[in-house]
Amino acid sequence: MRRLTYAQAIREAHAQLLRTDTRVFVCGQGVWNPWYAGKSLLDLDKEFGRRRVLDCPVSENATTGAAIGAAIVGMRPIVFHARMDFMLLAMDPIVNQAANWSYLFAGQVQAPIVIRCVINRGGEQGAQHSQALHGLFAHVPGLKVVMPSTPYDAKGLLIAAVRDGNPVMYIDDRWLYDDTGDVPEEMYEVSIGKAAVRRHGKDVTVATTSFLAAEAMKAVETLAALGVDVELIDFRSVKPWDRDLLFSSVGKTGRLVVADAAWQSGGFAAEIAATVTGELFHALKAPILRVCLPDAPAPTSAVLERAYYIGAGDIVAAVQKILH
Amino acid sequence: MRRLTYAQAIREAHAQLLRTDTRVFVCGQGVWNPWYAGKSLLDLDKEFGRRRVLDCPVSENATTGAAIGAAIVGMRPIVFHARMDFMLLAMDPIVNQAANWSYLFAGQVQAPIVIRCVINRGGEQGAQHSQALHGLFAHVPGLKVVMPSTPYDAKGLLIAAVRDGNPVMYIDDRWLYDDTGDVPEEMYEVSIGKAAVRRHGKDVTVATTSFLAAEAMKAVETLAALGVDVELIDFRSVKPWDRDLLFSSVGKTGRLVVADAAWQSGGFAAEIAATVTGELFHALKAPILRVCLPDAPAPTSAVLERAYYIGAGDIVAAVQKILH
Amino acid sequence: MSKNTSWSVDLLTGLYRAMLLIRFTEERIAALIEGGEIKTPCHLCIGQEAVAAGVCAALNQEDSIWGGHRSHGHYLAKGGNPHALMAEIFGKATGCSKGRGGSMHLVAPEIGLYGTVPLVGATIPLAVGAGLASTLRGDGHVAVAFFGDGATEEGHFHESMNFAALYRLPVLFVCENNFYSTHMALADRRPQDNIAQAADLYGISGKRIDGNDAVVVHEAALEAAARARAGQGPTLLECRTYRWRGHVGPAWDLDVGGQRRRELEEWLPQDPIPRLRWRIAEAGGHLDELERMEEDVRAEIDAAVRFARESPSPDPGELLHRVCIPRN
Amino acid sequence: MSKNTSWSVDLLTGLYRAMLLIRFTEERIAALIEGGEIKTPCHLCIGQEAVAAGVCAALNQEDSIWGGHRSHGHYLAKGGNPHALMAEIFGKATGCSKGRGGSMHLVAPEIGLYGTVPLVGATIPLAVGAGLASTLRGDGHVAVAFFGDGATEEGHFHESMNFAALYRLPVLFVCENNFYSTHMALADRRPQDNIAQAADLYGISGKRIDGNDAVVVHEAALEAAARARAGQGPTLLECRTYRWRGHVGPAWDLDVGGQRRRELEEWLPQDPIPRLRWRIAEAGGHLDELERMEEDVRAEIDAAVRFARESPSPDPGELLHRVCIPRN
Ligand SMILES: Cc1ncc(C[n+]2csc(CCOP(=O)(O)OP(=O)(O)O)c2C)c(N)n1
Ligand SMILES: Cc1ncc(C[n+]2csc(CCOP(=O)(O)OP(=O)(O)O)c2C)c(N)n1
Ligand SMILES: [Mg+2]
Ligand SMILES: [Mg+2]
Repeated sequence: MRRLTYAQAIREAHAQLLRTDTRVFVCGQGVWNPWYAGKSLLDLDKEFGRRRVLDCPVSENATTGAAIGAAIVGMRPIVFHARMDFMLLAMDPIVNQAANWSYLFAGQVQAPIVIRCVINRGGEQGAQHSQALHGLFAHVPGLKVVMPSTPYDAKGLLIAAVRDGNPVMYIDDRWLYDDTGDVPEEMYEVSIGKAAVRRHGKDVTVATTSFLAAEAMKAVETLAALGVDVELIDFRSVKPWDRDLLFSSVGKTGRLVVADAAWQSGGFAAEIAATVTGELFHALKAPILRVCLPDAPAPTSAVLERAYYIGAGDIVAAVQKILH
Repeated sequence: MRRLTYAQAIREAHAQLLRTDTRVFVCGQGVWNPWYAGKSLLDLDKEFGRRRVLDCPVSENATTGAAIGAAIVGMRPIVFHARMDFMLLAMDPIVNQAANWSYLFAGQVQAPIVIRCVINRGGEQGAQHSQALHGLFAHVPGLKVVMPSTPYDAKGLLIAAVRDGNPVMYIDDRWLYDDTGDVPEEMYEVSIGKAAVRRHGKDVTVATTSFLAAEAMKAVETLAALGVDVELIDFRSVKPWDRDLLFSSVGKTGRLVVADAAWQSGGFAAEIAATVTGELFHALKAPILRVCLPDAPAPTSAVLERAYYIGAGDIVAAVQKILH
Repeated sequence: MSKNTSWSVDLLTGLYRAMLLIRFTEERIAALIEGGEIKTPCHLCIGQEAVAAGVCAALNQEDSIWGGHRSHGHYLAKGGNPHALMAEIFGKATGCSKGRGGSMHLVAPEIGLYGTVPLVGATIPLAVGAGLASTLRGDGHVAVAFFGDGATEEGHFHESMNFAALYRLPVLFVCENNFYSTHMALADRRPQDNIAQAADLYGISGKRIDGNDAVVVHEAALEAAARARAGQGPTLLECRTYRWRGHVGPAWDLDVGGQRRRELEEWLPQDPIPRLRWRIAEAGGHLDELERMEEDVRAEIDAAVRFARESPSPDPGELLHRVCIPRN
Repeated sequence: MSKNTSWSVDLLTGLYRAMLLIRFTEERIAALIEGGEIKTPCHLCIGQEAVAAGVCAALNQEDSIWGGHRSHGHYLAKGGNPHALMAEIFGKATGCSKGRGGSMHLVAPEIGLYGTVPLVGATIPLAVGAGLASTLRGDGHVAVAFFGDGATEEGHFHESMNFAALYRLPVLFVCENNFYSTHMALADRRPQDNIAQAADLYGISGKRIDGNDAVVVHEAALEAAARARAGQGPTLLECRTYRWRGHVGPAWDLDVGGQRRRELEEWLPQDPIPRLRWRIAEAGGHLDELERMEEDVRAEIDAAVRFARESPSPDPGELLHRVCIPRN
């Protein structure tokens, strides 16, 4: 099959959506220039015009709110935030407005908006240019949250998000932009709320979000060499997340490590651990461990960044810990 | 001892802080009028002047940011938000700025700000005037979060928060304003991060936040009549929360119900359940259950509100479930 | 004072009827709150009716309007069903928001009201988005944001003005300046009494008008809507008016300070309803028809209250429905 | 052109030295990025030095300044230690933020710099708060917010202006209008080129000035600071200038559009450094002293780079320190 990078897959989803659905438009800061979006929006403005691909003033609240308003009257906008950190200025439109709109009015009106935002960290950028805030949004009823980890999912989840009819936070990660994978040319969807089993195994379940799927795959290989047979689940959607798949896996293995590169306290991994311990307690053979960022902002100095971020080694260590 | 209402206790803490520390001032919307703050700020402007007790324009971002800036240069402001919902407009100053300030600059400068906000729900106010968003803030490193449930704690935690030197979210609940309790006249602190055992017991630990402490007390009585001996813990602080106390209680009872009147998914109760299951797994005799709000916005109609909110009955049911 | 003196009696009586409907509805709601039958917090717009009536009469059904916490008047003036309004305020399943929203969350998409919410100024960017949608679709619809003087202190008011001005979107920013945000007088919140001037900063049309004269408001709104439809961009209308009742509920809020009584004395005689009656007479309308109209309107409101009382409550079994909608 | 022609040679050479220090530091940083030694994203202010120099020379040590992503110049002009700046950019433990902040998070409380952060406009309300603190304490200090033209599109810019104007706080809003926000030209983001006009809306003093003339900037800042200290409230200064290098990093950003090359051709001759040299000569200063100064400054920067290179990295064992400070 044809191989694309993660960024190309995102771009292709945009292009196909713009081409096939006149309700779709893209707005936000940085959509005319690759500085922020990398190749994920490359030249869309040239292809579809600067009205449907609109680079906006430095006004996160109004831009997001305008996209939401357009959605409410029937458009299917994708509003772009080059970093999640900037989106904190748009919490009122996202959390108070978009998330509530359907419920408030008993489903008579909707806000079918896709809020696309990028986790863009590392490279000595520091605390305000590194945040992975999906945990905040996963707490809010009315929002769906997806985090693709492969080019295939990046394309399919964006298409599904735009067609979903509810507000969807589509969160991609700059660390993945150059990863390549098989991507069909035609439009297709990856169902929101469905996880993927990346490897079948019987000893322990490792469940991940975003770029940690690839790190976990490395961990799996290390562990396999040590005779540990890991079942690897990539959530893809963090709200709603795939209970059936996770429960059946943990029901089999009895052991769970959740890896999520966000702050540990009150993050997405906590919800997984809490739900499993509440509903699948008797299947558990060992403590559920979380592999997350420490409860600290991101530092800049590369030396500190190395100590701060997590990867395959941390997953291996956690698995070994609950096996022994 | 002298009895005060919860609102009076908050007011007294403000008055004593204003009286004894020239660095303290109060700002925010609704501080000159009891409409929003009830009696919790009553006539402070008359007593301390309208410069130190400043009712502000409808500008949550700038008001919160200004309070944070004043804190950074050495003041000890208390910025007031009449509802947590409005505070979503101030997420950038709170989450990006105040929370990070100490870490970013390696502790050379601080933002010793108290961000006081009220959970004000029920009464058919609906989705945007009801939110309990402490879970969002408890996810963010650099913020402390307290939620007093008694007049004693309301006073002592506010004083501790102002003196703490770090950004503290002080979250009170309108449903508690008329509750009365013993409150010493002198200034005193309740340590941030310390929970309180409201009742000793041996069969099951029930741990609560905010107004659910009182609901849990009713539940305890019902359960006692059924022969169940509950240990009741009131967190008071949700970040940091009291690991030692909770762990020693659960170590004894082996059973835990966490009651927190916020959305269940990814809320504070999830963090508790996840931590206990991760670190105290072998002491657990039963699943940890969460008693939380459903994952839906608050409706208005009283009929729906009754179905939405949780109380003593839900706690009783959860305890019975993990005992049988 | 309106420049154009040739308004038809039909138009004027239409405005009059809209104002009466709002006034009598609000007064009835006030009584029902006092009687304990209504619990949801209600922000009454008595005294401000001319703005809603004047603006909405300048709009087509497909033009959208967006409101805030004080939006009963906007709902009614745009043509929202009074039965569904009353039922919503009673928290009934037949309410316009099916009992989910209460007074502060009204909706009537069939007549272009896409939602009202109490976060101050929150629908301003949404209205801008509706204008953006119209521009992209080329459908000629106009979007109207109704908001108060307090909302102009929110940063997103400015962001929205800049955004709409930059892309010349068909948006009417209608500020009902009633000189208060809750208990806080304008002078305690702004260095100058100059809301309309914000338009200059964004190079758009801006006007300060008499918000208690329905005809003046209507004329300004017609002109603004025409400009918007012609691609000439947004307009900011500062409609100066006064809220008679308290910020929330039926009381008179005399506790906000000594100036309140003086202001009421000044503003009550500016009642937009008698002012319009006078104009109708001048235009050759029959005042006895207006009296018949009063009775009609009262009867309609009686029916709405009856409907609301008799309607069923929402089903708690549906509490969790429509947090998200299913994929269709 | 400055009204006052009687500036002392001392003052002028002080401004000159500040600009040189900034220029040479930035150029050195550009080279070090190209050489791969610096990794933290750096937003260079080459071409804009006159604003930082002119404003900071009008301030006392206790006056506070607040900056953004492009703040090396503000740090240096206020008197921040160049060694600690360079070490911070190198990510070293001896950096002004001890390796926690990098180029975008600078601090030097000892000289009144309480922090710079890259969230656009985020320190504007913080500066207002510092002004509020000064008013409450009656200490006569002034607070300065440095920000770009892009920041004026953020709602909190307006909220902050209103807040500071309302309470007449001693705040200088210093906008460095370099006509770009990243790749976006001003005209793509605002309907009008009129940032200074925002002052009118809030009834405060506002000026559009030549941001490439350090003396003009200095004069305006002195006047604004005097007004602020006298309780006459805030001032908005729109300093028109141009950023030579790219939005981030050392490149020239010729890819943002055809106008970029034209603009550079127009602005490079407006270089604030030779413009000030000419003034110094006019005031009777000696140009050979300026040349000696260049050497001094280069030597200082060499020393700073050496210091940064030789400094230790932060201790990963301290990664989690000071998220919160302990109670003392
Ligand atoms: C974002 C936000 N901040 C504060 C409030 C509290 N509040 C409710 S109504 C109101 C008054 C707003 O005044 P204005 O916009 O003039 O409208 P009016 O009530 O006069 O119609 C305020 C401040 C709110 N609902 N939302
Ligand atoms: C809140 C926020 N939105 C967007 C960005 C992305 N961003 C970084 S710098 C910048 C340009 C800002 O332009 P301006 O304020 O004019 O400053 P300049 O870079 O020209 O000095 C932008 C938009 C950001 N850092 N923060
Ligand atoms: Mg008002
Ligand atoms: Mg700029």
